[in-house]
Amino acid sequence: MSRLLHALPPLALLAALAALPLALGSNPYLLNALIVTGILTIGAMSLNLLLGYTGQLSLGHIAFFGIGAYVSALTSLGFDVELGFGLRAVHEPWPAAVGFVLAVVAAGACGYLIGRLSFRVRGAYFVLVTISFAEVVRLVALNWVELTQGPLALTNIPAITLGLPGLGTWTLRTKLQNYYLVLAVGTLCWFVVARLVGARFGRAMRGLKENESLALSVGINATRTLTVAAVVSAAMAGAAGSLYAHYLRIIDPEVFAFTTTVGMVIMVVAGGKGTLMGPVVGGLIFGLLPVALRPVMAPEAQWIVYGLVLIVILFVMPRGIVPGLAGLVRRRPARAVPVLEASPEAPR
Amino acid sequence: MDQLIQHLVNTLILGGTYALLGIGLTLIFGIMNVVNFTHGALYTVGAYLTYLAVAALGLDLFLALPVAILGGLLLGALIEIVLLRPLRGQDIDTTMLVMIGAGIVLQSGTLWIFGGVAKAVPSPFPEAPLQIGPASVSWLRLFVLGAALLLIGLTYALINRTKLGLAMRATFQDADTAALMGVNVRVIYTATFAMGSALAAAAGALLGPVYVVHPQMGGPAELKAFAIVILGGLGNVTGAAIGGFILALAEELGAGYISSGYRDAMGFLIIIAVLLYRPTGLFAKAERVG
Amino acid sequence: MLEIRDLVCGYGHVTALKGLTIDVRAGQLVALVGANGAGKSTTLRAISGLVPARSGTIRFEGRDIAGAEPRRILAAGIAHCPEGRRVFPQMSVAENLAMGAYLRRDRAGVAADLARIYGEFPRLAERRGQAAGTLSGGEQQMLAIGRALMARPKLVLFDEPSLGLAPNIVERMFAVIRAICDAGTTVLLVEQNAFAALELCNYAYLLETGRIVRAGTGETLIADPHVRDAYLGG
Amino acid sequence: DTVRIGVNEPLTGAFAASGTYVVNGAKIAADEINARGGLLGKTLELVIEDNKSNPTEAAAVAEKLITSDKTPVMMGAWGSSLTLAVMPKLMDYEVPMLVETSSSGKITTSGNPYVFRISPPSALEAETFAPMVSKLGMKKVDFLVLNNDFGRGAATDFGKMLKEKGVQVGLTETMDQGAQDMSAQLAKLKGSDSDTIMITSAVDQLVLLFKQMAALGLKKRVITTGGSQNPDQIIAQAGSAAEGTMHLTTFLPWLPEKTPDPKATETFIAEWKKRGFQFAGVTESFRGYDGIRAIAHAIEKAGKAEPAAIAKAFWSVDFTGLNGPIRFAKSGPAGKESGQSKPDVYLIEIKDGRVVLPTL
Amino acid sequence: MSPILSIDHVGVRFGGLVAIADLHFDVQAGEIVSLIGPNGAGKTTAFNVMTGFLKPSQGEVRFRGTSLKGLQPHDITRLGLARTFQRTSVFPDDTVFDNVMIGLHRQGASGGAPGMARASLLDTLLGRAGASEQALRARAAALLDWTGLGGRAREKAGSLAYGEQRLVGVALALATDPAMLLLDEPVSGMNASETRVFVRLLRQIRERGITILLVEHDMPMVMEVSDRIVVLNYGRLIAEGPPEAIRSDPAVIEAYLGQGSAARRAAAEVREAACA
Ligand SMILES: Nc1ncnc2c1ncn2[C@@H]1O[C@H](COP(=O)(O)OP(=O)(O)OP(=O)(O)O)[C@@H](O)[C@H]1O
Ligand SMILES: Nc1ncnc2c1ncn2[C@@H]1O[C@H](COP(=O)(O)OP(=O)(O)OP(=O)(O)O)[C@@H](O)[C@H]1O
Ligand SMILES: [Mg+2]
Ligand SMILES: [Mg+2]
Repeated sequence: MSRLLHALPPLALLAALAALPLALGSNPYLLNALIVTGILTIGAMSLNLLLGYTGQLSLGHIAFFGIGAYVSALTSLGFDVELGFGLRAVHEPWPAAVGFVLAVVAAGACGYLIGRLSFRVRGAYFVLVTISFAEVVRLVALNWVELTQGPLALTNIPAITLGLPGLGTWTLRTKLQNYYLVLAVGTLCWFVVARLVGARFGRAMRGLKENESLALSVGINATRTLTVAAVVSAAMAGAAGSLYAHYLRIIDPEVFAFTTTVGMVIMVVAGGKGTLMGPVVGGLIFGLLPVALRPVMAPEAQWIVYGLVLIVILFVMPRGIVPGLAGLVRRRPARAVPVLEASPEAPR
Repeated sequence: MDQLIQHLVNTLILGGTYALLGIGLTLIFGIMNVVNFTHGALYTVGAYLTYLAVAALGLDLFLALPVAILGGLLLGALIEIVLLRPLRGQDIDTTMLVMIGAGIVLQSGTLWIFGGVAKAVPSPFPEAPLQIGPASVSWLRLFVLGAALLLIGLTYALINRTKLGLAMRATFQDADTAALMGVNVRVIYTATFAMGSALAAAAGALLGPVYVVHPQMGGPAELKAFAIVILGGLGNVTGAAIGGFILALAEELGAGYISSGYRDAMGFLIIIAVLLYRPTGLFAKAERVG
Repeated sequence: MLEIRDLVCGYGHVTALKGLTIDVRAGQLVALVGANGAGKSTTLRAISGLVPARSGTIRFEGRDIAGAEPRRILAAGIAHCPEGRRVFPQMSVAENLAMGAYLRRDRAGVAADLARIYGEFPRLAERRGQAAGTLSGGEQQMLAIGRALMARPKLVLFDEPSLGLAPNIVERMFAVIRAICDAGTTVLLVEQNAFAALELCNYAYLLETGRIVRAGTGETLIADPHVRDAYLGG
Repeated sequence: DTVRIGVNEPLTGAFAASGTYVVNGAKIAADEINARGGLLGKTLELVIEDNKSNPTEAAAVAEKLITSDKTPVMMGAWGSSLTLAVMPKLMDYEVPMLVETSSSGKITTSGNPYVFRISPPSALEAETFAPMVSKLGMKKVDFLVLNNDFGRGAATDFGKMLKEKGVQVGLTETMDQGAQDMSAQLAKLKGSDSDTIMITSAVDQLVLLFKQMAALGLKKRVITTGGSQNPDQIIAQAGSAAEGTMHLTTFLPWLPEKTPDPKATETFIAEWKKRGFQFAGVTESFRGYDGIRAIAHAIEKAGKAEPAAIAKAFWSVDFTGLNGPIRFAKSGPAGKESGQSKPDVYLIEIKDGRVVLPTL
Repeated sequence: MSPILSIDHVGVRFGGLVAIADLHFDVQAGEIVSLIGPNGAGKTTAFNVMTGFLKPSQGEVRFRGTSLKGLQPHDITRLGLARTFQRTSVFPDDTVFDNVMIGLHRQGASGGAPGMARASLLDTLLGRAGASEQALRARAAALLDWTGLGGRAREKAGSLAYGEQRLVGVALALATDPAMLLLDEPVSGMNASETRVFVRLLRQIRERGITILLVEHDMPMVMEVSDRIVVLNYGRLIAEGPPEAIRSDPAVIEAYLGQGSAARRAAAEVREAACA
């Protein structure tokens, strides 16, 4: 029963999101905004796994997103690069769906690397390692022109094609198709996070976050736990990056921009870190806020309002929107407690 | 050889610049434990204030500096009282986000007021550089180096040698207990943030004439400042200064002898390497469990 | 000297003190004993201004200090050695002691007090330069006691000062407390080591769930069967 | 009733200054056209949107302009990566766009028939510069370029041209967009044996570079490319450090009489000043002005404000812009060619704090 | 019989400071041994070495015959050696019940208690961990009842009073299903009657076959429960033996017990206990 109650809000949200395009009458501009917001929200969900549940802030999270985007794009475009020592790497284009899988794997592998590091560095130092990692990856994407085209951007990235051998294929060209693809991937990621944080593994993460020495002393393996969290988180970010590349059909090293990570952090913390709903609610609000502001005011003013909205939300609900609202809902029955307290004695 | 000497001289000069960026953040991030995303914006504000003082009020650069520093101090105090004080005791990520919001507002505000076209602040120093053997250095940048070292020294002394510094450190380690010792905790909070902000503005004011002044100038500066402060060990003023010089050296030699495209990457690779070797920064303090 | 009347305070929806009344006379050593969670620490926190009073009054030397800021209360002459040591972990032993004398301006007096504390706790003298956070538990406790004494208060509040101290140091510490009291400083002592506290004090209060249930001299309370059962281990 | 043109420019973010200049130039053109009675008997309306200097936003803005605002033609999007991000949308919706600033070769060679460009790609700029190389007596050249499509493209295309002319090419150093301290790169260039440094960057960084070169005592011939130099701002901000530097520009506002359409240049500059803008901005804003004028010509020729008709009509646009004839030549794969106009390119020099044409 | 834990010539330095110098002693399975000594003698440091939080500068620790050299704290816990901390140490933002659930971490993994299914990451993702989750909850509830925290299960651990938080720490250590328990000042902050209750718990723990090494300054309690006492001063072992011998050892009295009431009372208590 209580399980059902818990499942209700996300299910309602999913239903609403699934029905939204019908309501919008497929306005392409709004659909476009929703798709991009959705992709970034998946990024935010992945960041939440690290920030919200292990307490480690990755300010270089965009690295995984960008790596996913590049791996996926290069897999589906093919490349031919000189590796030095007379070696060449030549790759013929593969279907975009394979690119998606490789993006998830490659980003996850990078997450493993960073996760191993996080065994040694925590807190601010972890933040710096992640920032540095993202900057290094960005500079490689920028400077390894032969592979990535550097700042000249990878263009003509094909759309994702779904299909099974023998059953024919289906290319996702329209916005509506892409919207549902993003929604599907997002739902899957939600599921993965929900499963992970709900059980033993989630308790291990919480333990490490609240009191690391004590967590170690009850047998929690910090390296393993943080690494698994980092791998899953990075893989999800890589999936989002792949969706981004195939939806936008062009990527350049700008995908590694620091501001995008900051945007994801805003989605997570303002929405409510360490909650499942938080990044989704935060993602929708801060993804769509610029769309709402665009027609009503000057460009500079839009940014100012964006910043002010952020500040106001945190003043009203310092722990984020979702915990804030949950607190409001819960507070009402709590007031009734003294009355209830008196009654149990009566029957006896 | 001549090129190496020039690189080393550049390192000294650039290191001074970086150290200057770092020390303001050391106070706020390293000691107060507020992830200060307004640092870049305050740096920008400092630069614009000098520009205004010199271009609009016709002040001399040396007179404009105190104006900018005072401006930074007041703005910092305002931010602390309005934005941070009500959120005292909240999660560090919450205050970080509020600082991100404030940073966005400040930066867009400067763009709105001053427009996107860069401004130049004239320098009172001779254009012809000082020649040191095969290397040359601009006078202005020597002045900046000197000012940076002075500010580092003053900040160090303030934190480690004065009663105010003692109270600051105590407050951010345990505010309740510091209050029990008689510290006016609220004043310390505001003063520390204001001082850190004044130092950020000072950096902008000093570097405005060296570079050009524009609304975006804070972004890269902020990222570097964070790197420098963490590299040096949180809350450690000398560490931050040394971190600045190390970063400068890595960048100079990286650009000079490896590849200018990877100039910034060199700095970040050094940071990763250092943190692998010393997971809590170069000059971290001892900790214990149990 | 200190009069508390009908004090009520708490945390969020927990009410820790439910109408507390105690008196501390000048020059006396008063003990406050009670079970875990009875509200002893809360009482001390309320006196020194860390927890706001919801109702009731706290008067010190005739002036109402309820609701004043901690530093004003310290300036009035009340020092507080908090529960759980609460040393400043990244500051050295010497700096921690300097913080104790934060409001004092008489350099000579401070230097003399410092020498006295180093004399009482030679361990601290040995470790002047060590970061307080790396001290052992007992060493930190000594530091917390020394720091409270550095303020040279009129009234000092000790919250479980014997916690984690070796038996011989506990003895020394109680002797020090007795000595400063004899020298004219008033003491309000909270102790789990109820027997020792009751032996030492001039007057004692027994606190249970936020209310005073017994008061009297140390001997009276030691003799009280209720106290013996519940707090002295029979 | 109006004819709408979408304008997709960076008004905030890294390129805010330039984007704003271009938009202001565009507004002058629109007002001028409306003062003359508008287009097809209707008022011309610019729908201006900020792409925040961000490619994703640039694509979103294109989406909005095309689908919500129903603009049949657009101008944009300043930087090459911004323009490249918009281009798939042009294909999807079959709406033409006039590209006023971007210089990447890819824009007109990737087979997008909805792109019409009036700014010169670096290959074209290099081609125009080629005859001057021997006159300048260049022997060996180093490059210092922005690490983006703009800078790297210039280094490649100019390098190729110089090698063909028998000039040696030495170092190619890069700097990040937004980087403020280039002393490491400059120290390296100081140590090289080249006689000329060719620099490609935007004006803010050029100011810094000239100041830092002076500080390092680096004295070599400097030629900048790319058309975003804004010599007046350089003179004002770099002072004597800019003395003797040469710049390849696409507009000659200092010497209106030497421009292809002196009268138009003078009226444009007069109107610019009348609106209270700094003279320094005209080297950027004229592109917005010419861009809107070119689009207006296409709409007139099309006879209706519909994307397909305008796209077709672009091929017959032919008038003299502020920096030369605007006429689109076919570029890129057969059947899907983009349009590329060939503007004039001038070499200017800064002498005694003024812009002059060097005597070669 | 081979010892369950042996400390083999262990030394620890912090810079120039010698916190432990050549410490050498064994604990036999089933014993309650106390490690006492003045403040700063190195007791907590010794615990930190035994549980992998500190690497000794010299010597090694063996547990059930396995050298602990190079093992991480969580590895050591898995071998069956658990500890509590001197400072109160709980997961403050979680309920007492969830604290214990976190403590049962190892039990949810492979090789848990009999009858408990292995819950791998894959099982977690597929939602197949449900059965073992049920079993864990039952164990947590049982453990809380045993330690007397049953009534506080729904409280946030961080808002409990001091003494109760210390009990939570013990419950957490017990949750790891240890063969040996290291307790660092478990009754500090408890009054005499609360200490009595705790001693009862301690005996029950021992009855379950768990060996105990205790650090404590409460002499009556130490004298009452210990089979054997090891005394440390300035990082060196100065005495070792049964409580009666330690109580009257002049070196121990000089360095640690003192001549005062506490020691006298301790002696009296032991005499009483002996009579009873
Ligand atoms: N920060 C807090 N938040 C919520 N409740 C608290 C807090 N601090 C104390 N309490 C509650 O207030 C009551 C009184 O606590 P207090 O610390 O005063 O007890 P005490 O007598 O000092 O106990 P102990 O002997 O354990 O130190 C307890 O029920 C405790 O749970
Ligand atoms: N990380 C550290 N850095 C420097 N010195 C340390 C460190 N950890 C412990 N020490 C010192 O080592 C000595 C032993 O400390 P330890 O905590 O083991 O003492 P203890 O026997 O547990 O004392 P107590 O009974 O007071 O808890 C102390 O003097 C302490 O100051
Ligand atoms: Mg207490
Ligand atoms: Mg200890």
